[in-house]
Amino acid sequence: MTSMTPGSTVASATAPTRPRSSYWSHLKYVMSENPVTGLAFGLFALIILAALFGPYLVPHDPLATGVGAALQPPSLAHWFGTDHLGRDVFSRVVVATRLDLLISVSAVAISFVVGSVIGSLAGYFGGWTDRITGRLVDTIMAFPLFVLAMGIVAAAGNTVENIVYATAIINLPFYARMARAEVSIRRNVGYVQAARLSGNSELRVLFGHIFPNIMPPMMVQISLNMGWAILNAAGLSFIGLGVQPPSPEWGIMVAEGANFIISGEWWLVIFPGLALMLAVFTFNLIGDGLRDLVDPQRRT
Amino acid sequence: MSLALKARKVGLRLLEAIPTVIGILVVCFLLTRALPGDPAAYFAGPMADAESIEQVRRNLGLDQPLPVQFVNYVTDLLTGNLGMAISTGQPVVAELATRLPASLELTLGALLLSFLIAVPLGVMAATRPNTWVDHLCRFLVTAGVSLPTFFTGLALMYIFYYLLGWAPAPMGRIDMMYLPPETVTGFYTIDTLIAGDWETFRAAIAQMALPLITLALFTLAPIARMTRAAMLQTLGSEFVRTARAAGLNGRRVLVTYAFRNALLPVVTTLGMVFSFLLGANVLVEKVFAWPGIGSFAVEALVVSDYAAVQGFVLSMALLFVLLNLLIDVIYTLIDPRVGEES
Amino acid sequence: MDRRHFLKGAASLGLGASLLPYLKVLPASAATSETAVVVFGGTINSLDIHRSGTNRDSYQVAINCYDRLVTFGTKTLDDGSLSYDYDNVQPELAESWEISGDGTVMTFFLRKGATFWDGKPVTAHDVKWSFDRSVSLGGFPTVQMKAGRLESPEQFEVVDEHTFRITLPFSSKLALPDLATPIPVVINSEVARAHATEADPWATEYLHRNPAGSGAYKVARWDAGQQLVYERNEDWKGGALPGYQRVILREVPSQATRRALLERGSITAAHNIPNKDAKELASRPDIQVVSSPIENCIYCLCPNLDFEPFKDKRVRQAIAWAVPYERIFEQAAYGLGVPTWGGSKTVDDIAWPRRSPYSTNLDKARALLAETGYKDGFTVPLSFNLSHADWAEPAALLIQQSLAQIGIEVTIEKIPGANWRTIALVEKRLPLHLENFGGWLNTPDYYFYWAYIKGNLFNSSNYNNAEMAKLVDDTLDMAMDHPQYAPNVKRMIELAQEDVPRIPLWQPTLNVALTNGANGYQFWFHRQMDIRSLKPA
Amino acid sequence: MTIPLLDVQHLSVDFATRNGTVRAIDDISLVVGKGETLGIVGESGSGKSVTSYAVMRILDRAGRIAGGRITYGGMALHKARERDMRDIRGREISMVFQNPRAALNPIRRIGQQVADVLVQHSQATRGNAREKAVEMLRAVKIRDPEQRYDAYPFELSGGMCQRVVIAIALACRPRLLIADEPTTGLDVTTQKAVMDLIVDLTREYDMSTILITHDLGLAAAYCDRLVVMEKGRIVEANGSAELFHGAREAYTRQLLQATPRIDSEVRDLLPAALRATAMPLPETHDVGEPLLTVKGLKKQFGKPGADNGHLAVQDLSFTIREGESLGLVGESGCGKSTTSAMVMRLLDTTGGAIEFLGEDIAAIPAAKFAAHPLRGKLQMVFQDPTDSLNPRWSAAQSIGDPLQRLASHMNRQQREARILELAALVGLPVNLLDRFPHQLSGGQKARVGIARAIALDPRLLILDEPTAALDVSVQAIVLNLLEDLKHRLGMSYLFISHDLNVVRLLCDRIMVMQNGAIVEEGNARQLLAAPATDYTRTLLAAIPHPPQAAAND
Repeated sequence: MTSMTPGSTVASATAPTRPRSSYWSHLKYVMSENPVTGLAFGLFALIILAALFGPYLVPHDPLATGVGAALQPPSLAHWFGTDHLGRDVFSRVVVATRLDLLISVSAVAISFVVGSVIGSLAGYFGGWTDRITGRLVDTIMAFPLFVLAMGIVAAAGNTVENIVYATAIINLPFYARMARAEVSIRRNVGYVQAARLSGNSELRVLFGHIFPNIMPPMMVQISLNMGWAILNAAGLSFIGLGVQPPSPEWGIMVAEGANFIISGEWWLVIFPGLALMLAVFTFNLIGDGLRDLVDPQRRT
Repeated sequence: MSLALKARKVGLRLLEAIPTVIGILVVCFLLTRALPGDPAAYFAGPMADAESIEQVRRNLGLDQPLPVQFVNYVTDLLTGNLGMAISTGQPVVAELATRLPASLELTLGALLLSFLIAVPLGVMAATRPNTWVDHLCRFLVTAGVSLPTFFTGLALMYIFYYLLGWAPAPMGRIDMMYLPPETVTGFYTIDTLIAGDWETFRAAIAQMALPLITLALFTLAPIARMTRAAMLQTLGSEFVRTARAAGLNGRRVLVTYAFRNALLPVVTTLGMVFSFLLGANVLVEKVFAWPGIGSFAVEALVVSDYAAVQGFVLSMALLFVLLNLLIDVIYTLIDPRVGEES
Repeated sequence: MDRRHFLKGAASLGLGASLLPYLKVLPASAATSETAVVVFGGTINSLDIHRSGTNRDSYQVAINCYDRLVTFGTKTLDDGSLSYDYDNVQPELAESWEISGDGTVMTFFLRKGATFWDGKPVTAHDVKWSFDRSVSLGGFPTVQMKAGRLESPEQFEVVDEHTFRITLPFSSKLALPDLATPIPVVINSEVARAHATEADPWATEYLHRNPAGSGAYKVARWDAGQQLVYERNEDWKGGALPGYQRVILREVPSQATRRALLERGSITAAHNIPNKDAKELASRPDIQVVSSPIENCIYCLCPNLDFEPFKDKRVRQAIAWAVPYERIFEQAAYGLGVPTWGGSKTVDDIAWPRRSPYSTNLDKARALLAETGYKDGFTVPLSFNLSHADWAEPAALLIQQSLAQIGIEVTIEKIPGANWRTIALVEKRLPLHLENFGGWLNTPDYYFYWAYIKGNLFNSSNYNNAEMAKLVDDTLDMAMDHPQYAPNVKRMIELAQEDVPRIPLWQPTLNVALTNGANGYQFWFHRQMDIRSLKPA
Repeated sequence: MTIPLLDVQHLSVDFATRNGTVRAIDDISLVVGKGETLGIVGESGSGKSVTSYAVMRILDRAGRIAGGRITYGGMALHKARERDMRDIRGREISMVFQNPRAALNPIRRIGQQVADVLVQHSQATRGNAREKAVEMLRAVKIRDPEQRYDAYPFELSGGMCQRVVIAIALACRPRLLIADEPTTGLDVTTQKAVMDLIVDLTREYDMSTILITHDLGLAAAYCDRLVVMEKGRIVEANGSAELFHGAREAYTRQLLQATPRIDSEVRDLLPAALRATAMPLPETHDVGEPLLTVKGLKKQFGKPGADNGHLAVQDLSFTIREGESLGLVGESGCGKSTTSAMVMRLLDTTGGAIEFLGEDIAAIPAAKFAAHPLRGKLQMVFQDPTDSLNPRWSAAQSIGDPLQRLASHMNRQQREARILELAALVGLPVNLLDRFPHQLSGGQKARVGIARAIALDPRLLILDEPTAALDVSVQAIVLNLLEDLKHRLGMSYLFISHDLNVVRLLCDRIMVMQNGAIVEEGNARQLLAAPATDYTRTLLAAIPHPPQAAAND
C-alpha cells in the first residue's frame, strides 16, 4: 500500500487479502474451536428436517388413537411407547416439531420486526419518541412476562395465533431495548455522519446504514428467544392455556405427561421433554455460537 | 462526593416509574375486563338463575360502565382498598400480605442461590475460556434453562420425595407439624431465626429446598452467561493489564479489578432474571402447593377474578419499581460514575 | 413449647425418612388416631355457604361445621362402601318432625340440649333466622331452597323455643330432602346478629370468616389458599362423635403431587382423585380407594337443538349410534363408573341413570344420517370445559375420531372454566359439547327438570318439548308413591331416549383414597368430604 | 555501557491464531543499560508493544515466547515462574500504557490503586499505604494529592490519569520503566508535560527507560538510543543522533522522511521513488472569491438560555475563498470539531450565519440539509477511516452512496463509471472495490473515504484530522493525495487538526483556536515563524524537536 502513487491508477497491491469466503472460514474456525456450537448446528439441522419432513416419515398418524394399546412402555412397535389414548408417542413427538417451530419462529419474527423498529426509532430520534416507547416497553416489562402472556391468552382465547401474539408481545421489550441501545451508540459514528453527508434521509440512514449493523447482536437475541418462546408455549399448555388438543405439541405433551410421572408412565413425559429440551438447548447454544461468530473481539 | 446528585437521580428514577405504573393500571384493567366469561355467573353458583346472577353482578359492581368501574377501582386503590378476591373470598390486600412474602421468599431465595452458583461458574468459565471447563459450564447452565420448570419440579419431587424420601412432603411452606413463626418479615426462614427457633427454621428450609433448586436451575444460565461475558471483557481490559503489569497478585486482579467491574452488567440483568423467576414461580408454586402469589394469580385469571388479578399486577408493578430502584442503588454503590455524567 | 407440637399427630403419619430429623420433637406415643390430613385439588374461599361467590369446595364447611334439621341415613352399597341414603331421612338438630296430612305443614321438634360452640342452646329462633337468611340473600342458596318450595320468610315460623314450623304452598316430595342439603344450615343467630350491620344485615362479612355453628367440627385455623384445620366439637349432639380430633384439609393443586403424597403415606385421605389413580391405587394394600357412582349424574354429549344439523332428531340419533361408548369408558373413565349405553328400547322401570338404547353401531348411524340432508356429513366444533379436561379431553378425541367415520368433521375447543358457565349454560350457544350435570336431589324428575326443560340452566341443548314440560311440571312435587309418578317418569325417559338432546356417555364416580388405615368414608350427593364419618384405624 | 540491566537475545514470540501460528517477534536482540533511555520505534504491527509484553511476561493467552532469552539483572525472565514474575512486575520493571483512562480501574479510587501496588510489594503496610500513596501522587505533580487520593479516574483529565498511571508504575521505585506509547492521544502540550515528568522522575530515581512509540520525533527527542522495528524484526539500532544523521536502512530513511519536520514540504514526506513520479505542484496559486463566510457563529450546549449552558463556540467568524486551504488548529475541547460539524450542517447552530455559495445555510436545519442541493458541494473527510465506513458495505457501495442519493440524473452505468473514475482519482486499485472495510488497510480505507467525499465534486472539503489515525508513512501519502486533488479539482479545504506541523503542509492560512474562540490567525509560514500569541508559542514549543537532521535526499 505504501508503494502507491497518489493519483495513479496502477497499483501493485500488497494489500491484505481476505478471501470472500472468510465468513465461512470463520464459521469453521468457531466450530472447530467450540465443538458444542458445532453440535448445536447439527441439532438445528435435525430439528429443521423434522419440522419439514416429520409428518411424512413417522410410522403412525400422530392423531390416531388406539394404534396400540393405551399406556404401553417403549417397544419395537412403538419406540416411545403409547399414551393414554393409545397414540404413538414417537410420531407425536416428531410431528410436534413443526407446530412448535411455527409458534416460536412466528412469535419471534413478529417481536423482532416490531420491537426492533420501535427500538431503532427510539434510539435514533431520542426525545419524545424515546420517552413514549420507553414507557411502553417499561409497562410491558413491569409485568412478570409469563403472567402477561397468560393474561393475553386467557383474554383473547387460546388459539395458536393468540399464543403467538402473546409470546411476541412479551418478547418485544427485549428487541426494543436492544435495538435502542445498539442504535443509540451508533447514532453519531463516522459512517452514519458520512451517510448524512451523502444525502441520505434520516430514515434511510437508520434503516439503510445503522440497522444492518445491529443485526448480529439481534441474531443472538433471536436465537435465545426461540428457545424461550417454546418454553413459554409449554408453560401455557401446563396451565391449560396452550395449544388445542389433539394437536401434537411438546409443551402440552409434557404438561399432560407430567401427571403420569408419579404413576410410573415416564415415557409420556421424558420423550417430549427431551425433544423440548433439545430444541431449547439447540437454540440457546446457537445463540452462544452466533455470539462468538459475530463478536468482533473474537474475530482475528 | 455528590450524594445530593445521587439522591436526585434516585428521585427522578422514582418519578419515571409513575407513568409506568399508570400504564400498568390501565393495561391491567382493560386486560381483566377483556377476560371472557361472566364472573357474576360463575360465582353465583351452579344452580343460580338469571336474577341471582344479576344480584351478584350488582354486588361486584360489574353492572357499571367501564370508565366508572375504572374510576371506582382507582379511587379504591387510593384508599388502600384493592377489593375482594372472589376466588379466595379474602380482601386482595390480605391475600397479598400473606402470599407475597411466600413468593418473595422463594423468588429471592432462588435468585440468591442462583447467583451464588452461577457467578462462580461464570468466573470459572471466563478464566478458562474455550476449555472443557468452559464448555461444561455452558452445557450445564443451558441444560438448566432448557427445561420447563414444571417438569424439573415434578422430576425433582419424584426423585427426592417419592423415590428417595429425602425431601419433606411438598405441601406448602412448612411441614404440618410446625406452626408458622410469628410474622415479622413474612419470610419463614428469617422469622424463625428471629424467634430463635432452629428446628422450624430447618423445616422451612427443607420445605423450600426443592422449589428453590427448581427455580435456580432455570435462572443459572442468564446470570452465568452474563458473568462470563462481563468477566471476559474486564479480564481483557487495559486496566487489568495495568494491574498485572504492576505485579498485583492473581486474586486481587481477579476480584478487585476484574470481578467488581464485571459485576455491574450482572447486577443490571438481575431485574430481568427476577421477572423470569416470577413467571416460573407461577408454575413451580402449583407443583409444590406453595401458597404464593403466582398460583394465586393463575387461579384468579382462570376464574376472571378482576380484583385479584389487578391487585396482583399492581403489587408486581410496585415490586418491580422497587426492585429496579434497589438495583440502581446497588449500581450506584459499586459504580462511582453513576450520577456524575453531565 | 407447645406451639411446635400443635400438629404433632399429623407429622407422625408420615414418619418417612423425611421426618427423621424432626423425630425428637415428637413424643414417642404420638397417636395417629388424633389427626387426619386430607388433601384435595380445589380451594376453600369462604366459610359461609350462603355468601355469593362461595365455591363448591367450600360447601364442606357447611357440612362439617353446621347442623341441619335433618340429614340422610347411611346405607352400605354392594361393593361394601358406604353411601348416604336418599330414602332415609334422619334427625340431626330436629329430634323428630310431623308432616300434616296434605303435606304442606312441617313441624320440627328441636333436640334439647343441643348447643352452639359458644354454649348457647340451639333454638327455633336460630333456625328461623338461618332459613330467612338463605331465602333472602339470593344466589345459589335461594335457588336451592326454592327447589324444596322454600321461598320466603313467611313460610318459617317459630312455634316455641324448640318447635319450628314450615308451611309449604303445596305439598312437595322435595321439601324434606331439600332440608338435608348443605344449604339450610342452622347458624348461631345471636353471634351473627351481633356482627350484623345496616349494610350487612345477614352478617355475611363476619360469617364468611367466622363460622358460628353447632356442628361436629369447629374451624381452628383457616389459611386461605393453603389449609383449613378442623377441631372436633366435643359437645356435638347432632350424631355420634367423629373419629378424628383434628382434621387438616390441605390444598394441593397438582394432581401428581397429591398422588405422591398418597403413595408415600404422608396423608390420611385424598378427596376426588382421578379415575386413573383410583384404578391403579385400588390394588395397593395400604391404600383404600372408594369409587362411588355419583347419583343422578351422567356425563353427556349434548347436541344443541338451536343449531341446524341437530334440529333433526335423526342427526342426534345418528350421533348417539356413532359414539364409541366402550372405548370412552375404558380410556376416559378408566373403566370406573356405570355404563349408560346398550340398554333395551322399552322402559320397564324408573331407574335413573339407566342404560340408553344406543350403542356403537356405525352402520345404523350412517343409515340415519343418509335419511337426512346431511348424507355427506358436516363440520361442527365440539367444546368441553377445561376444568374437566381429565375425562372430557380423551372423550372428545375419541368422539372426534368416531364421528369422522360417518362424515362428521369435529374440531375440538377447550373452554376455560370461567367462560364455561356463560357460554354453555347461560347463553347455551355451544353446538356440540360435553356436559356433566348431576342433581343433588335424587329423583329422575328433578334431573329432567334441570336438564330437559327449555330455559333451565342445565338444558344446554335447548331442548324444548311441550309434553316433557308438562310431565315435569306435573311430576316434580308429586310424591314418589303416587300412582301417576312412575308412568310419568317412564314417559320422560322414553322421550329423552327418543329425542336424545343429551347423549349419555356414562355415570361417573367420585373417588376417594384413604391410607394409614383410615376408614368410614361415606359418599354424599354433594360430593364433598364429610369428615364426620371418618375413623382412624 | 557497562553490564546491561535488560538483555534480550534472539527473542521470538508466536501467536496462535485461527490461521495457524503467526510469528509476531522474530529473533530480536536488544539491551538496555543502567540509566539509559532506549526508544523502540515502529509503525503499527511492527511488534514493538509485543516486545514489551514479552519482557513483562504479560502476553495474552494466545501468545508465547517461542525462543530466545530475556535476562534482567542476571535473572532469566523468559523462564521465570509466574510467582517470581509477579514480584518483578511493578517492583523491578514497570510499565506505563497508552490510553491512561482505560488503564485505570474505573471504579476504584486512584489513591487505592497506587496503594494496592505499594502493599503488594511490601513497600507499605495497610496503615501507611495512604500516606505513601499520597506522597507518590505528589511526586507525579498531582495537585492536592490528599484530596485526589479519593478521586475516581473519570473525574480526572487524560493527562492527570497518565500521571496516576506513572505513579503506579514508579511507586515501588523499579529499576526499569517501559513506557508504551505513553502520550498517544494526549494533546501536544500535555504530551510534553508527561514526557518531561517521566524523564525527570526516571533521572531522579536513577532508572532505565524503554520508550515505545510510533513517533520518531518524540523518540529521538527523549532517547539515548533508538531501535527501529518493522514486521517483528529490528531494522536498525543506533544512537538517536546517529540514526537521525545517518540512517543506514531504507526503511528507517523512509520513516524519517515521512515524519513532518518544521521545514518540510508536503512532497518531501514521500519516499524518493514516489516523489520523482509525483506531479509538480504549482509554486503559487490564486485564490478567488469568498466561498464560505462564517459570521458570529455560536454554539451552546445544554438547555438554551440556561446559565450553565456551556458555550463551545463563541462568536466565530472567518472566510474561505475559492481554492484556498484554511487550517484550524487547537487542542482537544477547543471547539474545532463543533465548528466543523456546524459548517458541515451536521449540527444546528445557536447563532450566527454560515454563507456558502451565497446562501445562508445556517438557516437550514441540519436534519433537512440532507436533501438540499448544496449538500453535494460541501463534503467532509473524517478522522477515523475505519469508523467512517459502514462495515457492511463494500468500498464501491460506500463511494457510490452519495451518487445514488444526490446524483439522481445518473443511471446505473454512469454511476459505475463514476465510481471507477473516483477510484482512479484517489489511487484505489479497482480490484479492491468489492472489498469490505475490514479487508482493507488503513491507507486504502482513507482513500475510499476521500473518494466518497469528492464523488459529487464538492467545492469545499472539510478535513477533520484526516491522518490522525494513520501511520506516518501512510499519512505522507494521504497528505500528498489531498494536495494533488486540491489542485486537480480546484477545491477549497478547511483542515482541522491538533498538529501544527501537519496543517502547515497543506494550508495557506492557519487559525489557532482555544476555548471556542480564535486566538490567532494568519499566513501559515508567518504564523509558525513568528507566532503572535503565547498560546501559539506554547503549542509550537511542545512539538518534540528531534536532533537536527542531516538526512536529506
